[in-house]
Amino acid sequence: MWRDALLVAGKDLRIEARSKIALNQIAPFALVVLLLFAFALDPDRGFLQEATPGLFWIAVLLSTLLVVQRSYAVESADGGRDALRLTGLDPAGVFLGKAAAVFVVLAMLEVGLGVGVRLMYDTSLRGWPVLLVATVAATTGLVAAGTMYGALAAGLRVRETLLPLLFLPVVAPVMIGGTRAFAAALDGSSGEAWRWCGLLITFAVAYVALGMLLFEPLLEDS
Amino acid sequence: MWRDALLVAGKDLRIEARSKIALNQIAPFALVVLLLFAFALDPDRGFLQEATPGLFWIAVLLSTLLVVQRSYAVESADGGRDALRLTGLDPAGVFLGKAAAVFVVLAMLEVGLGVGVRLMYDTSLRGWPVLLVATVAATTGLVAAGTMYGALAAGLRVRETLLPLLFLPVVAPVMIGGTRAFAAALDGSSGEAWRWCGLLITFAVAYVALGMLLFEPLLEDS
Amino acid sequence: MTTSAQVETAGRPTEDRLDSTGSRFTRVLGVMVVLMLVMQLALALVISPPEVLQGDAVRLFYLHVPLAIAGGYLGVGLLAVGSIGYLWKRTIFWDLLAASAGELALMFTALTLLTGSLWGRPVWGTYWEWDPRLTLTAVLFVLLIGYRAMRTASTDPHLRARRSAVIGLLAAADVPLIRMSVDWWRGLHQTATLNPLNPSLDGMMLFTFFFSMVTFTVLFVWLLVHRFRVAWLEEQVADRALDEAITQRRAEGQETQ
Amino acid sequence: MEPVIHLRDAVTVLGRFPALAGVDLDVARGEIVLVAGPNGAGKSTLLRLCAGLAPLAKGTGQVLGFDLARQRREIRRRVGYLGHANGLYLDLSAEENVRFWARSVGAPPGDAVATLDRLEVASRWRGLAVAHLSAGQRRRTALACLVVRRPEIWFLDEPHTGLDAGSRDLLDSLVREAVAGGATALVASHELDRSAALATREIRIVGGVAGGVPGADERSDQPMGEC
Amino acid sequence: MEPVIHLRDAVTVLGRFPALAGVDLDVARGEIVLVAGPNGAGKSTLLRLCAGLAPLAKGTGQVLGFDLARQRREIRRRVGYLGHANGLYLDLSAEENVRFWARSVGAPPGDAVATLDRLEVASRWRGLAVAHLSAGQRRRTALACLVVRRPEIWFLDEPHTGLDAGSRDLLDSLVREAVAGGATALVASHELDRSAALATREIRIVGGVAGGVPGADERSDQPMGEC
Ligand code: HEM
Ligand SMILES: Nc1ncnc2c1ncn2[C@@H]1O[C@H](COP(=O)(O)OP(=O)(O)OP(=O)(O)O)[C@@H](O)[C@H]1O
Ligand SMILES: Nc1ncnc2c1ncn2[C@@H]1O[C@H](COP(=O)(O)OP(=O)(O)OP(=O)(O)O)[C@@H](O)[C@H]1O
Ligand SMILES: [Mg+2]
Ligand SMILES: [Mg+2]
Repeated sequence: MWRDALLVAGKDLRIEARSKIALNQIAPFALVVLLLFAFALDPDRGFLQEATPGLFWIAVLLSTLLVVQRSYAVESADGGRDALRLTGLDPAGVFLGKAAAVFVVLAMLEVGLGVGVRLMYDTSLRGWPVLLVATVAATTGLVAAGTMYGALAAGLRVRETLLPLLFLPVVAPVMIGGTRAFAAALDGSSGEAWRWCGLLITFAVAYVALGMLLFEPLLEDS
Repeated sequence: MWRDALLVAGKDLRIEARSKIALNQIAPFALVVLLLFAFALDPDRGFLQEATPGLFWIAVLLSTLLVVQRSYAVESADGGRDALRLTGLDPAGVFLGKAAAVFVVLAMLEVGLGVGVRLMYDTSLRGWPVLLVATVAATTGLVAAGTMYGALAAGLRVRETLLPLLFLPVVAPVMIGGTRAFAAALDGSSGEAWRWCGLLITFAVAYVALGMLLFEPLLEDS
Repeated sequence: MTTSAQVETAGRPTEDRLDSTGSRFTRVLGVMVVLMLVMQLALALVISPPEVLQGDAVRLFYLHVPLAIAGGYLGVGLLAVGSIGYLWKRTIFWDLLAASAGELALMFTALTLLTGSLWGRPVWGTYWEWDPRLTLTAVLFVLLIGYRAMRTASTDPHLRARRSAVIGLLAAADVPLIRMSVDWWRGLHQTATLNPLNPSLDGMMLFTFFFSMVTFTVLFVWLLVHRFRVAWLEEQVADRALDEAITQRRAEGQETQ
Repeated sequence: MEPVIHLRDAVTVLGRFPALAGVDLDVARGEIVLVAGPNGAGKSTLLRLCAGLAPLAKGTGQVLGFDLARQRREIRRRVGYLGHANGLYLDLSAEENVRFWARSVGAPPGDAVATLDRLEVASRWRGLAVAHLSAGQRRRTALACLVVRRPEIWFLDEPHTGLDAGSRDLLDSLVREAVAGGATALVASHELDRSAALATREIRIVGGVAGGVPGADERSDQPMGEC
Repeated sequence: MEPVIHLRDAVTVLGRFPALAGVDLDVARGEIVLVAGPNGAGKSTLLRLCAGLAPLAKGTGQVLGFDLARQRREIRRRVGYLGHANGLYLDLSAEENVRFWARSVGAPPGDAVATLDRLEVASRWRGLAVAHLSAGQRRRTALACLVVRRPEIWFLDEPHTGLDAGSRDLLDSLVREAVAGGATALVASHELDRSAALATREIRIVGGVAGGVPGADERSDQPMGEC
């Protein structure tokens, strides 16, 4: 299983390294989202500062959507969407591999975004340990859920539209948890922040486990 | 030109009628976006009511993205992305046709979304004439820009990610204009609302004209 | 399209009668449902007293809560059961159970939202509030829409069954969250009133409430039985159409040779 | 008579690679030209260039009297091109696809049905979404989309791919008919025996340039040579 | 000896359509079976069923001793399948694609290079992203991905498509070699003459069921019949 996961993750990251989609397109996209929403939601700084965690997670969420979409687009770009099934790789391994690749890309993106937010909205980074834990947990949850729903939508002709529909409501808890944890941490109430981290970790663990269990029927089908 | 536009629009709408993507997937997606943002932005009603116009336009914007993506995905689903070029149809006609089909889908979506917003955020619809004009103008602008940028990204392997990146910054004025016009109209200051409408109409006219002019080189290229 | 009558004359014996989705049992159930609904309306609208604080608005209570519980627990619960059953046994029965339950759950959840909003207007002074339970209920609604979207996204029955089973299972996870949300987040929405020892509910109201609960549960079961049987019969018609199609398909070869 | 295709030193660059490295070609009306050559030689690129789909980087070219650099739209609306990919709309049925192409040249509605009948598109799958068709059924649909436009030049890139024996013969007779009616055809193919029987002339593309007739060495590889 | 493929009354339903309507088939180890039949007959579906890619709706089937209904993953990892589409990763080069498939079965790294050499993948395009390759070059890459896995059964769906004369011969000799080494092959094809020369047995699929050897009527449509 681990060997298969490594193989799949290596392949996906190599494709990413070749095409540099995350760097050239998704990262700028995330920044655009930050800016645009700042526009749309009243350019009144006082409020924006409060909404910063929310905006950060919205940008991450929409980027996750794109990264996942891309991750499955490469599988069926050449007409055949059988490659992964034909290899006979372990489904749990495939899940872990694809999720790991998405995680790596997303983590890099978040660092960039974090710096952007830090500069643009002038947020101070008090309580960074809890911020870090919350970020990792939330990202893991997003990635695991995204990888599963990506597989659910993959191969259907309607995937571009089905994926967001399925994915966004499910990760609503991550949105809330991430936003609240950040808000609490930035307010200095780290106790509450850790409680939200608990929710995020639960979600992440649950989805990783579900993914490893349920990926088999998803790869299975024709 | 008009004949060609009709032909293309008819084809696109027929595909939509067949696959019912807008109804089954994009409309619920727009609702999800509304919900999700409400989460992310602190469930404080006072603010939400103020942000309603912004949320409406963000939801419309993201839906436009999906509709445009879908509109070009059907062109290259079968590997060949030459069909529209090969037909030798008038580029301006193709542009108008594709834009018209997107417009129709989007208009239906906006009606649904408007009802949703009305109910969920409990907004009253004062000054509906200016709201209507603003909506039509903003939608036309979004659709025209979307159709152009969709064509730019079409056929590239990176289209899923390139389109949002190109499209979002360009329509920032529409976002601002639409939001402000709505906000002004709902506040009862219809004079200001009409001024924003002016901006929206200018944008719409400009992009429709640009599209008709520039679509030729876009279709042209190989 | 093969009508059910034609299928029957095609003469393959089954225990199911194909001309209706009812049976003796469901007809009795149906009559019961109607009677109970009439009684329930009488109880809720006329017989039971107005509440001290809410006045007549409380009457929505007898609609809202049973709908929420039948849709959320029964509907989504059966959706989860059907989904697990399918993934385990891989038979179409479980898929259809999940599909029927999911559809009804969608309907009931929509009605919960509607009655809740209507109730909220007089009681909270607003149709909608970003309260955790309300929001999560809205999320459930969207998840169920997603479930339906998947069911329409593919015509391949197996692919559809497998993928929607996974989605159904994941959607069901929202329900415990809804349950716990009032305790975790303390929003506007009522915490559990369904406490038999709760003295604040007077006798007639308590009776009306329990009667409503039973009524809506029976209504749900009745609708579910019918919805399931429609799906099941459709499946059987498709099955027979398949036999027919196989014959036709084989004949394709005969023609060309 | 003026040639319908006239290329001089035509170069096409894909990415940074000169897929066509200076092709000279003249094709007269009524010819059926077989374009042969090994994989990656530039056959598809040549067809795409002449159909106005690939850019002309250097050299000159006219097709049907129109300039390949400046009047590509005029060319495109007059020619038909069947590539490696079919380029059909997957959500529409075979019939709707053909109707779309028919209307794009303003052909009368009856033409679409006539063409489908001609191509023996069985009624079972005529109304089925193309996404559900088999490889050969799709190819036949794509062919019908080309035929219904009555193009002046037919560019066929390995047209026999996926077609069954009956359809192959049908395709050949369609091409012959069209040519008898004043059209011209360029056929890129690796099924040399079948295509050679159809063609009136053969050219060989190797390394992005056009040579003469194919060498005998390649033909002898075919089973036909053994019979 | 136990057959490597054993189907009894196998039905495969796509959407609601019985693409296979009850196929009986036994293939012994070492056979090269040509699967012939008109467009839409169910050839591709049969190959996909046996490769564990399409579902078995009714009937029974074993491949390599594994049950087609319950042990599809075991089957998939042991067989190779080349479909109408190549299913390559377009952003990776030919070499990287082959390496990926080699590693998926744990083949030694040297195998990938050896296979590429064997398939005459020229160094010019060995490192080029597959997206930039010509149709035939892609097909050869896809073939290399199959060969490098040393599958026990080769399912080839119109494998000659897009290949030039040299590659066609190479493909045939590869199949013969593999079969000599204990593999089995099923080849669906419309190029009956070439494939018949390769095959040790022919079956004909029409209307979703397997018939006997192809009728003489179809063969006579081929140019070979005329020569
Ligand atoms: C759109 C608005 C509303 C929604 C979406 C909603 C949703 C729900 C849901 C899903 C439940 C069942 C949860 C459970 O029992 O675990 C529920 C129960 C209940 N709701 Fe609402 N509700 C809304 C408005 C209201 C209003 C306005 C009131 C009254 C002031 C109310 C009072 C109750 C009560 C008393 C229960 C039973 C609680 C229990 O026994 O656990 N709801 N609601
Ligand atoms: N971006 C690129 N970079 C490098 N080489 C390229 C690029 N795009 C195309 N090529 C090369 O250009 C040639 C294109 O050839 P073309 O597709 O015309 O071949 P063909 O004769 O049709 O071959 P086949 O018989 O395989 O279809 C190929 O050799 C391909 O490798
Ligand atoms: N969803 C569907 N609805 C109806 N018919 C379908 C569906 N999916 C596939 N088919 C039919 O099933 C058959 C599939 O055949 P298959 O692809 O196996 O044919 P084939 O023998 O490989 O043909 P070809 O030679 O054209 O490749 C086709 O006739 C197709 O029309
Ligand atoms: Mg080619
Ligand atoms: Mg086939």
